[in-house]
Amino acid sequence: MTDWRPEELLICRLADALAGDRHVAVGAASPIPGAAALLAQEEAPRRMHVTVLHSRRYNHFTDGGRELFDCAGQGRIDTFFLGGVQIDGQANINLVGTGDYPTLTKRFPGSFGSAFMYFAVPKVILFREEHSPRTLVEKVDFVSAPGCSPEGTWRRGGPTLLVTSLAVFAFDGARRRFALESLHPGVTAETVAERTGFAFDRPAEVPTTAAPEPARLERLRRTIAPKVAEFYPVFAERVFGVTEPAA
Amino acid sequence: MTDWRPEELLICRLADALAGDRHVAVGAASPIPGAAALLAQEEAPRRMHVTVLHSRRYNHFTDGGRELFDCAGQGRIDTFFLGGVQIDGQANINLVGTGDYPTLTKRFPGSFGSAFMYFAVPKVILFREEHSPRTLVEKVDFVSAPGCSPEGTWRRGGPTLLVTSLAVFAFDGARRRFALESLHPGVTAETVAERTGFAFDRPAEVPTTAAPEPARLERLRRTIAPKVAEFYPVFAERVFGVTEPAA
Amino acid sequence: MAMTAFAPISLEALAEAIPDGALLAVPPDYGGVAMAATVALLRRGTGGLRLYCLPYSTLQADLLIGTGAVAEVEAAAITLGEQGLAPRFSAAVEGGRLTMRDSTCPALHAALQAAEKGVPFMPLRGLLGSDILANRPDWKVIDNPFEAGDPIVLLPAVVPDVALFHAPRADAEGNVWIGRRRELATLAHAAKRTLVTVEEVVEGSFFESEGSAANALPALYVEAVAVAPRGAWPCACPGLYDADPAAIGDYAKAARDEAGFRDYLKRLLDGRIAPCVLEVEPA
Amino acid sequence: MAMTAFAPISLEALAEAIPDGALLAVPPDYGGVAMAATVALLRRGTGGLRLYCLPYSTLQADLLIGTGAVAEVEAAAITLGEQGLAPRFSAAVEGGRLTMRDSTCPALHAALQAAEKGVPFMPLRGLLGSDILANRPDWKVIDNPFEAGDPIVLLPAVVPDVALFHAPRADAEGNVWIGRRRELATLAHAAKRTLVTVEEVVEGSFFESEGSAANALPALYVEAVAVAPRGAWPCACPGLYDADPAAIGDYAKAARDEAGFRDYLKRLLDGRIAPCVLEVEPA
Repeated sequence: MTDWRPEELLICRLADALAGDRHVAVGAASPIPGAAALLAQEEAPRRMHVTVLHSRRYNHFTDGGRELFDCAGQGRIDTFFLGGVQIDGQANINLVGTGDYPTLTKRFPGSFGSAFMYFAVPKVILFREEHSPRTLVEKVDFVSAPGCSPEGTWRRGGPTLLVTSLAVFAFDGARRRFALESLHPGVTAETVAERTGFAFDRPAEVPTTAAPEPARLERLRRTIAPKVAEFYPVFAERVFGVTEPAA
Repeated sequence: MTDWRPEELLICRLADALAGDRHVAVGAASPIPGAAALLAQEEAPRRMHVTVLHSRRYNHFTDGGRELFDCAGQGRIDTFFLGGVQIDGQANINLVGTGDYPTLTKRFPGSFGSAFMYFAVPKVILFREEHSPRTLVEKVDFVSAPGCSPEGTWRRGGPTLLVTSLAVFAFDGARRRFALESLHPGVTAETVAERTGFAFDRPAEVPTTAAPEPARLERLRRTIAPKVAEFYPVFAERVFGVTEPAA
Repeated sequence: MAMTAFAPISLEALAEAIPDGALLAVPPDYGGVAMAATVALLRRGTGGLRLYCLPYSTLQADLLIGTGAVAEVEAAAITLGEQGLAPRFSAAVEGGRLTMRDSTCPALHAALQAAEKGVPFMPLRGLLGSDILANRPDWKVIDNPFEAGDPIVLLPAVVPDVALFHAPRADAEGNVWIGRRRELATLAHAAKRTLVTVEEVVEGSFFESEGSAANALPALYVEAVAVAPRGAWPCACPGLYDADPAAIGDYAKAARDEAGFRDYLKRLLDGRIAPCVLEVEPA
Repeated sequence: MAMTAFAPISLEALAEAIPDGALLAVPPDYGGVAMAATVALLRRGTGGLRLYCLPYSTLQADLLIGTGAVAEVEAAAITLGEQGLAPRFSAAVEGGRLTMRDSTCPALHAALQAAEKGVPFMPLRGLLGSDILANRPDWKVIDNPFEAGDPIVLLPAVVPDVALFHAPRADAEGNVWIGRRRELATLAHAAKRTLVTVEEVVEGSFFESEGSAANALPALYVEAVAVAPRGAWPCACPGLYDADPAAIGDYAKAARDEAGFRDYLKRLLDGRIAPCVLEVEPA
């Protein structure tokens, strides 16, 4: 029995990945990345900017909907989060649907800004809680944004990590391949292998994702949770039991 | 002896040229065109927008210094005014200086937005009070903006009129040539010919520029002058004796 | 007398001003969606619309698509956000009844900025190797003329026939308060005609102080304004009211299938679904 | 504790942060010229500056050029406006001591917008057949890839090393009030580093209300802020004070020749020419 919730583990792991960033941006419908960014900001030794698009308080853009993309184009966003209906072994992501384009079998909303952000932001963290052969596939049905690009293509960065409810993978852009980096407490490598539709590198010994330290959990629950309640009230109440946003 | 000032004649003549416009824009340091635009607005049978860049009250742009040019690029400005250190017989204008570029003999400020506005705005009125062989030349020393363009060049319009302290010329884009349209009261065609450095068409009978009607002068002095006093106080006082801007 | 006066028109007249087949540009849910005007448009009856979403749409697009009024959509996404997938959109695409021109947010912004600046195209980074690009024959990849061996995408300018959005207020001169929703300025700059609904028309001019002037879209860009209190409901009106997730949830539930959608639509057009008289069907 | 605090620096430290040889981008006289910072820069001593004027400059450029601190200017004009020609600029060009990259207003805006969007170039209409274009080997004319036989100019993106301007106020988080002077936002977005002087630093955050948020440049784009009351004088501070034509006229008169300029400069650097202690030499 643990004294932390799975969401808290994910938030802490994602926050670790943001250390040293000057500006982290989080898109819509991302409570866990949003909380991670605010936690990393709280723990940063120097000033760190956090933009949570879905928030009024943590969104200081004043140049309209294009500013996120312009800001990334300028190289002012160090880390961004992307997800996917499907993510494949080459880190291609699909937000459009499954089946044959254009009619598809199942149509999803669409690519949003991924086809640009994946190129413009140095570190992109892929985050998808559902870890199944349906979401982590060998090859996506539609490339909303490619994980890798040929030489000569303008690209500042790309995928660095894939974080799911079961494990953390690191992406090696040169080899175009994921490697299992850590297993969340209680998860076996066999479970991950079964539930992953793409091939990946697997070290002999896979470490366990570090459990959140008590002081950090305290910080998350006391200081960050009320902030998250401003923009994701339902999430904040469910995970942290917080009903009042920070003043 | 006339009961109007030369500036009032020019304002009324320029206002006539704006009839039917939906939006007239006036650049910096242009009190006479500015007054003409406001007079035309006052007399328009339908809503007419006037943008006087130099004014706070008659400038409703909110997208920064680029908005004048974007607005023209969209085709939303019907008439704009340009001047020139030199204007030549093909309606080329020079705002950069005289002599050989780049060191020049006499350097003037620069081209401002002319190299774009001359192409983007359907009607451009050239306005230069000084009418002399020094200002109206056969060929400009530097083309800040060309009066004519070859076939296939994107161009919405160009020069239509040249108004000076002596006369009004109409420009024929197809023939690339000015024609004397009217002489201000008291000015002879010979004087204009002497003081014009470029060749132009001259009808056998040159009409006289219409003197302002009394009712119109009244309107200009009572209603428009106080508006002009907001953005060109020195001009308004000198020409109209108005010292208090409109409330 | 100077003709600078401005008079709002009715919601019905505003809906009349949107022709069938128009390329209709609309903002996202956070930007002020003209929902009351959309209902007026549906009441009038419309068809063949081509929606241009800056950069995505929620309820507005799904509703218009569900009625069959939309021939084509260009967007980065159509979604009901936390209320789930946009059901009529998904069904129309899967049924082959809707041409979806998949795009990406910055491309939708940039193509309007090209129109705003009066240039025929804008370059955009990224996109190379995506199936978005592969399915957009109207976009071009060129070699960057300033650096050999550097491919880059060019997007043609998009000039919407009509831009339609909702804003908190207009002033007595017809200037529209858009606040920091600057994409609405680009929308209006780019479109041939801009139609706006507002919560209210206030006295005076936003240009009386610099602090309020910075919030204004000048009347110059606005063809007509209609007053529609709670006119963005159940979407948000930036700075005034948030979205109404329960009302959007009601739609999401009803629109799961064609019959439920038809029933919802009838009630909506009958005025039985509205900000102040929200009917909730028993579950 | 979260490190979101912000502390203004001194005017001297701000001037130190502008390296010799920098591509320094500045706004026009109506946009908030950092005159106090310019004086601090001249006191420190600087050289080799490349000025990028958005889109023109008045006193600031003429002063910097007069001291010999400027190697190159890119602008649509350098002028003292109603106070006449910019005398040190004209003399430097005529004497072959200054490289003037003549441009036109929308080109200066567009090249920064390219940098703002992270694209390598922007197209611009017009310019064809002008001697501006003929003297800009760094610009390219291509055939519009979307329509054969339609030549169009491409401008390479310009990324200034430093953007420097003056604004009415900053808030406690370091956000800067720019009002409707949106070119300042583009300037800051495009530049590698942005240095700002303000009249004052106020309590709270501009983001506490949407109405004031629309006036703000987010702290994200601002490297440092220094407080300089009347810091734009004798140019205008938009929304707070107008330009001081008499003071600019004094400069215009003094700077007619080199000796007069040197004398003016000495008095300026000695603090004898300043907003509150304006010395007027007997004619």
